Amino acid sequence: MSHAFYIYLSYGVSGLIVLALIAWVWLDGRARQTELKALEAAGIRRRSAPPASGAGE
Amino acid sequence: MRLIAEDLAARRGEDLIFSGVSFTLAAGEALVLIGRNGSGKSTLLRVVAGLLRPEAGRVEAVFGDGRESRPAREVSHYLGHRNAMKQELTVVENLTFWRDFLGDVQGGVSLSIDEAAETVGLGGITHLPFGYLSAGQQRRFAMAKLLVAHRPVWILDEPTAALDASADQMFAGLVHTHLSKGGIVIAATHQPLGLNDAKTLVMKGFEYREMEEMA
Amino acid sequence: MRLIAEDLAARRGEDLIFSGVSFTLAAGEALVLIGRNGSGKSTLLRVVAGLLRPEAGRVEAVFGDGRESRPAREVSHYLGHRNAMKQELTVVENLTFWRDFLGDVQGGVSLSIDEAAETVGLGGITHLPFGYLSAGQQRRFAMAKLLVAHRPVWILDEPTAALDASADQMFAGLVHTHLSKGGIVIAATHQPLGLNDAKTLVMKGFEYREMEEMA
Amino acid sequence: MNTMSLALSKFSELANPTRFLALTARILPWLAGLTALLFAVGLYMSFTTEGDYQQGETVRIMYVHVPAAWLSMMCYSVMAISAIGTLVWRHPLADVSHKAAAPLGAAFTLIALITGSLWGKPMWGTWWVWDARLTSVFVLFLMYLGLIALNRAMDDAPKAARLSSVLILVGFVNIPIIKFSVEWWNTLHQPASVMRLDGPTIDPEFLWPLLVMAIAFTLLFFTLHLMAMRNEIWRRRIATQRRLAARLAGREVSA
Amino acid sequence: MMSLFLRDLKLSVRAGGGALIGVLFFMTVVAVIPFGVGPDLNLLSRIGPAIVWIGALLAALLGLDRLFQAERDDGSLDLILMQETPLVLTVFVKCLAHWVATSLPLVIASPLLGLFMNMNEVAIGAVMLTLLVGSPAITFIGAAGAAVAVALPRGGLLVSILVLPLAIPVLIFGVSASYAAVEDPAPFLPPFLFLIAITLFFAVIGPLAAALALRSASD
Amino acid sequence: MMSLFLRDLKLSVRAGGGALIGVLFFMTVVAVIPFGVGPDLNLLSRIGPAIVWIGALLAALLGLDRLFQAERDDGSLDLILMQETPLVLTVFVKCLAHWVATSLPLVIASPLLGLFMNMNEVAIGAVMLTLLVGSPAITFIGAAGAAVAVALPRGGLLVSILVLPLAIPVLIFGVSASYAAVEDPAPFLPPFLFLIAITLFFAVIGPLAAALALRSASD
Ligand code: HEM
Ligand SMILES: Nc1ncnc2c1ncn2[C@@H]1O[C@H](COP(=O)(O)OP(=O)(O)OP(=O)(O)O)[C@@H](O)[C@H]1O
Ligand SMILES: Nc1ncnc2c1ncn2[C@@H]1O[C@H](COP(=O)(O)OP(=O)(O)OP(=O)(O)O)[C@@H](O)[C@H]1O
Ligand SMILES: [Mg+2]
Ligand SMILES: [Mg+2]
Repeated sequence: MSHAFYIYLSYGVSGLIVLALIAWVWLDGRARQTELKALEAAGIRRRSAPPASGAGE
Repeated sequence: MRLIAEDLAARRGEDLIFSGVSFTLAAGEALVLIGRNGSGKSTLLRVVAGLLRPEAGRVEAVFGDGRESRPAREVSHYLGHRNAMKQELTVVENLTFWRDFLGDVQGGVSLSIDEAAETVGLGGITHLPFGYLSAGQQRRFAMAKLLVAHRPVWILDEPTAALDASADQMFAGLVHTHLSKGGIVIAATHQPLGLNDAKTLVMKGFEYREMEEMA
Repeated sequence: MRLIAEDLAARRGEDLIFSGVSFTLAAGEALVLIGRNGSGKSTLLRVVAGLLRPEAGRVEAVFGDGRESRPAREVSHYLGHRNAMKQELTVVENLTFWRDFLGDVQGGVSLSIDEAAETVGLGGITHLPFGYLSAGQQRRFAMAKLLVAHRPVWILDEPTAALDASADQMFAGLVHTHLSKGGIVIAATHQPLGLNDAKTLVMKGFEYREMEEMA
Repeated sequence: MNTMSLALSKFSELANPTRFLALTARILPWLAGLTALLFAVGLYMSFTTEGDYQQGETVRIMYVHVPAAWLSMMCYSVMAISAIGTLVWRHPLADVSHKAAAPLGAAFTLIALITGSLWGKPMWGTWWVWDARLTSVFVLFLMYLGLIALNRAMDDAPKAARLSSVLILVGFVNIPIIKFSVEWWNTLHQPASVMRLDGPTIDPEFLWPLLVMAIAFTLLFFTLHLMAMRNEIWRRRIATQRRLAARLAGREVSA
Repeated sequence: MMSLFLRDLKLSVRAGGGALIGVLFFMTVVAVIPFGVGPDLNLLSRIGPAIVWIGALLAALLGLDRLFQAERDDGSLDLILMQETPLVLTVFVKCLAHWVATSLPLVIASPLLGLFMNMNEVAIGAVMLTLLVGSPAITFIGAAGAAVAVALPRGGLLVSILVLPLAIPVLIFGVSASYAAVEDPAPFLPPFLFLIAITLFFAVIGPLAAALALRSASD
Repeated sequence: MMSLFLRDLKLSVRAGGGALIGVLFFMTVVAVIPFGVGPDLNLLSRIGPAIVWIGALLAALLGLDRLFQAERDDGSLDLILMQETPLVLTVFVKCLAHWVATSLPLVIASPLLGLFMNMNEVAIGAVMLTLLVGSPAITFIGAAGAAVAVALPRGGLLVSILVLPLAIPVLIFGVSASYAAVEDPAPFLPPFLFLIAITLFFAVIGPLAAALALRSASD
């Protein structure tokens, strides 16, 4: 097999892994942010209950 | 339904722990076992629950006019010293498992898991792993297990150990409801359980005094 | 010797269970923790025993004029929900191990194993494997463990669960003897322990009410 | 209710992570931009420079393989430092740091392994040999996976962090083994030619693209690490708030 | 029954078991071997099937002995014993769950390990097939041993004497069937059929013996 | 400390059967390899030391994960953690007891296995000696893994995964010292001394790490 095959394959695989990694970190962050927003929305209602004044940061 | 024990005797290791124990409990009746440490209360309960082979005698649940009968263990809940819940699983997972695995016998109706948790006074924390709970909370959820699958007979070994005062009341309430629906309860205890019209059986180790009726 | 806890706070998982708990116990004093299930009694005991790192504050045993101090855990016995005895070994083997492993601190004197077994009222059966005993008998031998190695501070978590009435008395006697010799006892409980002149600390979960002296 | 507010003031101990979050929000765009730029330059250089007379074109694999291999070790070192932070200073950010780094390390190690075997096939004639360098890198990969598994097996975050710190530190013995394996055992693999005490012995023709790519990879690692740490902090916050909400719900019922 | 199966699966996944861990463990064992015998690829490919089988046996043994002990320790065993459903069935389901959680991942990962050990395609296929067919037998034997372990708090010795000798035939037929697939003169089918027979035999005997032991153990 | 040592010995003889299951597993491994390699006695004797070492390594894993878990389950761990005696020392003694109960039998059984593998006297002696010197290292590393396992409800496989990679250096030097004793050009002493150094190193690091893990796992 030609050397080019190995070169492109290794660049390709590395690129793929790096992109997957970036995508995973990125999507994870997005998911966490939406969860935080949802909690905040619920938290505002919760704050009206006296003991739970301002849960968390 | 009646629960009939006839002339029971049991051994632990090589020693005879008790012999000649007989009682009959009709629907709605409760029996409280008392006696000092090591007198054989837990042993008797395990015999009734079918977990220990009696040396002599038999225990049976008799239905209707007495023709049909089943081993007591199949219609009983057993709540021993250990709670039979997995530390790693959440309370909901634990209770769901027991509900599905045990199922209801005899077309009885049982509570949903949320209702059961409400009943034992711990509605909000069923999502926690069981291992994260305090001793008393664990015990309470072990009681919730009695509610999610229907069994006419409850066999309880020191059910209120580790419970606080309000939980003691809650427990007495549970038992009363169960009895009023025609259930049967046998409990071993060192503390008053708040069951007023229960029969009492005093275990005496190697001796055994006739069962007494307490009004 | 005094046991000093200053401004303790503790977390379980991520949650703050209590904070700002302070108390001082002089030789011969006892502290009883009460509170409903899940209010943090066991947690506080584990903090005092050094098994759980406090989120804030410190616990110390202070000697003499207050110059010398040691971590409380080194001068304490801890009797938790579990008995710390091996089912496979006999009672004698278990107790011998703990006596030799723990040793006496500060030149205190401890009982021999037979004496300790007599004291908890179970002289005759020390040759049995621990797993062969009833729940109450196991608990009594776990108490015997407190006697075979001297520790000035006893930390007891629901010590009388599973004990019968006579054992309750026996336990009260043990504690009184220990206190009269200048020991210190901290116990969490849901049942009256028969300690008349003990301080009481009411745990309230997230709240915490000042310690009250009960005559 | 003053204990409640005490509980809340404990929350603000997260102020430290909060400042961290603000900081990352500010530098992340720059870092990401710089990484992209360096990758562009590095990739351009690695495809335009000459091939090696001995290894032919395949030397281009080096520009990915070597930075990935370095990073696999550097990531572990970062984790080891964070582990010390966890155990000695009990810094919450340190917990987050080594937990977030483990998957990244696993990914870079995987890249090193794959590009290495893709290089090995044309150069050595085999995908895989069990020599010391290769196996120790493989062991490193397994250790990353084991740490990830350990973190997932426990849901008590601070405890998981402390325990994995202990393991990270014990496992650190593997790093010198990887680094010096080529010198201690004679193997097929190249000995170090860049990172050595007496200066690089490599041809500058290859050195430049290699260095650029190495810096690009390192920046990529730090970018991703910061992002992953941020995610982890958020995850913890969410968990805490959820639990608190559940507790309060439980109290409202029982009260 | 389904609920029991699911719970056991959940438990082994949750508590630091699970597919990933099984495979990781297996890979670690295989990675250790070349350090011992040296990087001779020919030799590796020759002992490959044996190593993969031994790894599987070890993975099955780790944790198998606690199959019922964990249930006894928290009191679940009592409730399980009281039920109307035949105990044999319950034991069988527990075995299945254990097999799915620990052995199946190994079977699935075995081709990868075969590659590491430089085995050829036929050998890899043969090992995978024999593992698939043979590993349940180990679980079933192990269940009987685990049940006896519950009965005798101080009888661990008996368990090991019981389990390993019984597992050896499985190992031997599994390994020899795998080799037969590669080496020409030896026929593949006879040892393979034998392996199937052993598994079926133990699928009946194992749970039966375990149920018997559990009943007589309870006290 | 002596009392702890004796109790642990008693326990493993009485309850776990550590010694026997280890030896049995060891024999099983050694019995299965010839199936893979075929009846080539020369080859067998060549890979003999490696196989015996690998067998011993794997056998040492069985039961190691419960080293501290059993103590946690009955509450003894709490009392052990509270004592004034340095925790490192306690862990060290527990390791020693475990080694005597499980690894020492392996060392003693190894000549028998050497004979099975057709090894000559020098090789057998060398394997036995290296095992004697090297196996404590495995126990010490394992203790660190077992301490981590305390926090996990069921440690098992995960512990082995964490432990095995660290055990590789021990294996490498143990095996190479054994080979060096037989093959002429290679000197025996350097790898052997290295093995001793590793054991000493882990005798410090292992208990330290284990003590650290136990302290941070307790709750
Ligand atoms: C899967 C197989 C391989 C693995 C796991 C691997 C691993 C590594 C590691 C960890 C390094 C960094 C070492 C250090 O900084 O000292 C490295 C560097 C290097 N590798 Fe590989 N490698 C593999 C295959 C190859 C092959 C096939 C070649 C070329 C024939 C190669 C050539 C190099 C070179 C030239 C370096 C740079 C050495 C230096 O300048 O420091 N590697 N490799
Ligand atoms: N291991 C744990 N991880 C997380 N949270 C825990 C853990 N153990 C206990 N908790 C939580 O800490 C709180 C206090 O528990 P603790 O055991 O101290 O209560 P307690 O006062 O002893 O109750 P009880 O009377 O029921 O024994 C409880 O709400 C419980 O859910
Ligand atoms: N597994 C066992 N093997 C042998 N003997 C046992 C076993 N379990 C209990 N015994 C013995 O049987 C007797 C009765 O024990 P049992 O547990 O029934 O007492 P109990 O009335 O429940 O006591 P407690 O109030 O302490 O719970 C005791 O003397 C005990 O020593
Ligand atoms: Mg009892
Ligand atoms: Mg408590």
